[in-house]
Amino acid sequence: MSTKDLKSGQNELFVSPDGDEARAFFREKSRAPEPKLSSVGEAVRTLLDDGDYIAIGGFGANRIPTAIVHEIVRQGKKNLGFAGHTSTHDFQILVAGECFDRCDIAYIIGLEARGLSPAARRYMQSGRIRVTEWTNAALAWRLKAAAMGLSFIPARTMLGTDTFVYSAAKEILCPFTGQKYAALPALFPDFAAIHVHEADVYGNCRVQGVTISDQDLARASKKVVITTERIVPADSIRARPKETFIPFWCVDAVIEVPYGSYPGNMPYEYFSDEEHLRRWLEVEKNPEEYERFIKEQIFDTESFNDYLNLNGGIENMSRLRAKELMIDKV
Amino acid sequence: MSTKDLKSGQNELFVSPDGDEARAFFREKSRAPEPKLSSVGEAVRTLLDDGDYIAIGGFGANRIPTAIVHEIVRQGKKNLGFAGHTSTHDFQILVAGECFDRCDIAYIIGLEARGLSPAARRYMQSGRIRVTEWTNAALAWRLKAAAMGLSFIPARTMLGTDTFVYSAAKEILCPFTGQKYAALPALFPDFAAIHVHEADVYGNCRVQGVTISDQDLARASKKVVITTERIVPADSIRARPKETFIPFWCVDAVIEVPYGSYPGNMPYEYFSDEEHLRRWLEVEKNPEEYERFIKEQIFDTESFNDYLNLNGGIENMSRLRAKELMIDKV
Amino acid sequence: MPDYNPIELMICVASRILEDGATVVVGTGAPCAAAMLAQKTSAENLCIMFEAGGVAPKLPAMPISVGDSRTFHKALHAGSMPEVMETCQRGMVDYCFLGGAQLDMYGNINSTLIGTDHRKPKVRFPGSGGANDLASLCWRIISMTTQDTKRFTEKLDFLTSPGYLSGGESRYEAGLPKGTGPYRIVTNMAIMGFDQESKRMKVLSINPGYSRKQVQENCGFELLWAEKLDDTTPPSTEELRILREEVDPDGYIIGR
Amino acid sequence: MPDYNPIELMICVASRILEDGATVVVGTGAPCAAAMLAQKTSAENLCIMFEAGGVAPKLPAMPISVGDSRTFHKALHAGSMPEVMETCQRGMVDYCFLGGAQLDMYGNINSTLIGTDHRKPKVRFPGSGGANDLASLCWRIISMTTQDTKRFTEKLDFLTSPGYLSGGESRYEAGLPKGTGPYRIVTNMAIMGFDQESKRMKVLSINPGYSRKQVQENCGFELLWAEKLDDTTPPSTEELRILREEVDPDGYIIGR
Repeated sequence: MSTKDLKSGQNELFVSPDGDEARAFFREKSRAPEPKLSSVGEAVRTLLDDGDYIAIGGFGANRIPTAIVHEIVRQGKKNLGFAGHTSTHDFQILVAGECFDRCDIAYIIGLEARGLSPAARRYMQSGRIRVTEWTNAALAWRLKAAAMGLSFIPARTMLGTDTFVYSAAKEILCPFTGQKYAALPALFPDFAAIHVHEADVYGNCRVQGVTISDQDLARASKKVVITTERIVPADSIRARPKETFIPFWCVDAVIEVPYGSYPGNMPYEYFSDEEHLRRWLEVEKNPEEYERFIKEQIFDTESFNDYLNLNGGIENMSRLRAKELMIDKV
Repeated sequence: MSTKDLKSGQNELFVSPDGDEARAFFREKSRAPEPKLSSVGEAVRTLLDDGDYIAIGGFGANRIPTAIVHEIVRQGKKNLGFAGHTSTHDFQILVAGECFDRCDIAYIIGLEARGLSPAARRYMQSGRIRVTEWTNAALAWRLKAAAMGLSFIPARTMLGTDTFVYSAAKEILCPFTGQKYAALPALFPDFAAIHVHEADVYGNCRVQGVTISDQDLARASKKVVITTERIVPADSIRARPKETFIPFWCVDAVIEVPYGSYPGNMPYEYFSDEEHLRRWLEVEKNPEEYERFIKEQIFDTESFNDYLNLNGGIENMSRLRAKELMIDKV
Repeated sequence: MPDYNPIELMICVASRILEDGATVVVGTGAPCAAAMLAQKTSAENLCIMFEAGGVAPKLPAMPISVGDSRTFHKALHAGSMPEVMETCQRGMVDYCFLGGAQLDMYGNINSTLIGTDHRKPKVRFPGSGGANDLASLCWRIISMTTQDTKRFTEKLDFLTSPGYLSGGESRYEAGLPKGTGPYRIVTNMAIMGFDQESKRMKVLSINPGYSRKQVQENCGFELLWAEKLDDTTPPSTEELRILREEVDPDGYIIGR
Repeated sequence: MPDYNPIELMICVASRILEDGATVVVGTGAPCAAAMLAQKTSAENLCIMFEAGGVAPKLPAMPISVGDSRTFHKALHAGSMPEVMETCQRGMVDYCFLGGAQLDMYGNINSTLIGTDHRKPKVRFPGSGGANDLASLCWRIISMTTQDTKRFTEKLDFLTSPGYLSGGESRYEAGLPKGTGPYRIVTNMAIMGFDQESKRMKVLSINPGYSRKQVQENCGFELLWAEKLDDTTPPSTEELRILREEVDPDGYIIGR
């Protein structure tokens, strides 16, 4: 196989994969262990600009930083690029705000076993959004390449398919074996928000359960906002250094947001609110009802606690906690 | 920069980096969760052949599977290839048995702040050993490439140096940025031994402290032997699934070896026996004394417990435990 | 003969494909049910994995998401997405389950869109998710799907996940790992495999109540036929009992 | 003026280079002592890292190994070797310390061998270890070493770890990250930097008790000289007190 027969995906690469450009940014990023407590409003206002490329941690409706995603909509951020990686409810919220105009797609529109979002589908069928196709592993590895400080990483995925044709990957050959690979360009998001179980004020974070791609997302992203169920003392981090999942130097802001993944699932804390998620899918069918719902749920709630209270408050949270811990049927 | 100006390291690649060859092996490897309890003698006899390429977990004199390394010497395994990655005391033991005749070098001969091993130095200056140069990160990433199922991974290390010239790496260009990289060939060892804190009989393992490269070594290697301070019930693994560091399907044999990293350090368990390590460096200066010492310490000890008893037994272990926990000066 | 519906049939048939001691990545819904049923019948030591990182859980209920708490409930390992995908890429995962809006004679799958304009499709679907990855990297792909001429189509609107691409050796020439590919398509009407040479879909077995003619009429391309065509063994009373009482007692998937 | 030995001088001088809030990868011995001293004087929030995975420990004593328990004692993170190396490759690590058997005018380092036959060297050393990686990937390389003509040599027997290679832009043309390279060489006699254009070693400051002539005579290649040559500030009483009482009370490194 000659190198001149190698194919390239024809779609747009939204973020520069250049390792030296990223290094120049990271060189200036503070690595001093200083307190980074912030608020949802301040973090989104100061760390996210219109036009930035963003990524959301967790897995769509599992361990997601809902408060930050709401705030992005509330502050009317526009023309964002979005990493549609394991995105479900987070995608749905951003669509409600029409926040992004370009999207790397691995998984969008759907909410897994719950069905598809009519509003997200309309948005993505409108022709207004610039799109590039990838896969879950491809986006995971693009983040990993960035976290490693590389501009690309090889993978044996996407080859031979239209997913490759409509991607921005390029075929390359292994210099040792001649094996064909898809070269995946590193993805350095401008901004990422990740919800965790515990963090100290410096941004050292711990999570429970599966980590999805957050270990790499936190390292690949230029600016990182952490929402956490609980702030813990730094001594607690030092007592179990092996469990530090995200080290402080990745993090720009830390915000305590109890029940912060609601209506999503938070492992060992509370299950997803399936009724609430069903309501979204229902109201999206009717544009007027949808507008009212978004206004009520996002624009008219001043704080995340307001939003929780609107949706059953502590009582509902306790119910979801019982469901998560499987003590609801005892 | 044109691709025809790209350089190649001139030295030997000891192990095929071919991903499809490795896949063919892994396809046949058992992934049934079955009990894998074994003994040191049986594991080395059945899983390691003369001529194999091996790698040792841990970091030279920290969390090393000493019993397995001794047994390789005791069974007189010969013509092995060795990954000289973060190797110190493990290297020294294998040199005592003259077990390997080819070596990928990142760090060899030395014992860090303790000084250099005269015997290891003689062995490596003899001209009898085929050698290829690498770096710590290069070997770590070669293992990572293999763990990922790739035949190579790019890196920004070794470029422009004699370390590259005497390696088996190859320069490549990033297809997106034109950036020059060292392509590192995947390293799939035939055999690896890793010492851990806790394992169940199926081979699910937990460790404490830094992990060095063992997460990748366990996944990259075709056959993996685990020695463990303690066997724990499988239920204990299921109670904390996040802490499973090596999953059972990587593992071929599990052996309970308390104090198994002696004379090395085992984090949170016991510190290294610096006197014993100093004795090695001392006796190596005198060939006759060295031979007697190796006979006494390795060939004449029938079990690892014999070896521990020869070196102070439980009393010494308790002393090292107190040192590790810093209660020795209380 | 016990009474059963098409989804129950497909789950039972698919569960029998999974042998003891194998590894399988599943999604939510019917594939997860098939794997759970296999564990409770012929493949006690089947290792179930989810792409978000869950490995060998003791599933307390059907997951709603491949990343929810249930996917690593009392699991042997709660890992990461790259870890699971890399385990697939390394050749340690035997089976995966895939579905889609369209399927062609080489087992290629479309889960991206209907239409011709990529940016403005007639109908947009979620896209690959992990499907292309699993289809590329696991040894054997299994699909469970209702069969009709719209779904089983001559030409996909978009080739999201690779089957045998254009047949023959084209899958491996594209760089995909040797020896991998679509293995079984389980429909309400039949069980298909693939011809070793041409890599075209071949009917191996016809389900109770269906004819060869019906199977072909409900397929948008020409099917090959095994020389010795089997009759699909229907779900046993015991399989149905376990499926209904233990695997999906709430009937989320089997609709009872 | 307090009394001190050459290693104490070098540690004190090196410690002042490290600014507060920076990241540094250190090995065992003098570099670790310099970083610890910096933390206790001018750089309280210096983040010390070890290549085996330890990050920001509260060091209870001098590590014997860069992977021993002390390197992650009450640390903020106990990670892995690839994680630390990737943090360097990503551009998040400011400083590293390197030593070697030979050093040339471009700050290139030999820690592999003496001789001409790679397979059968006259003297074999440990090799790169992590040195080449850190020299390639961290922003600024610092070396502490005793100065003589054998060590500071015109031509290395083996170029293990990259300084500025053959000078000028050659380091970046080789593919190494832009803006990285040797920063300071701290010897018993002087402090050197590097000329911005030629990338040759340039004396910035002479230590108490040494002359320009001695510094050149104990170097195997021609040194450049800063236009305004400084006198090295000797260790202060306070620096020495902290070094001797808190950093290395057993005198393992400073030999007291």
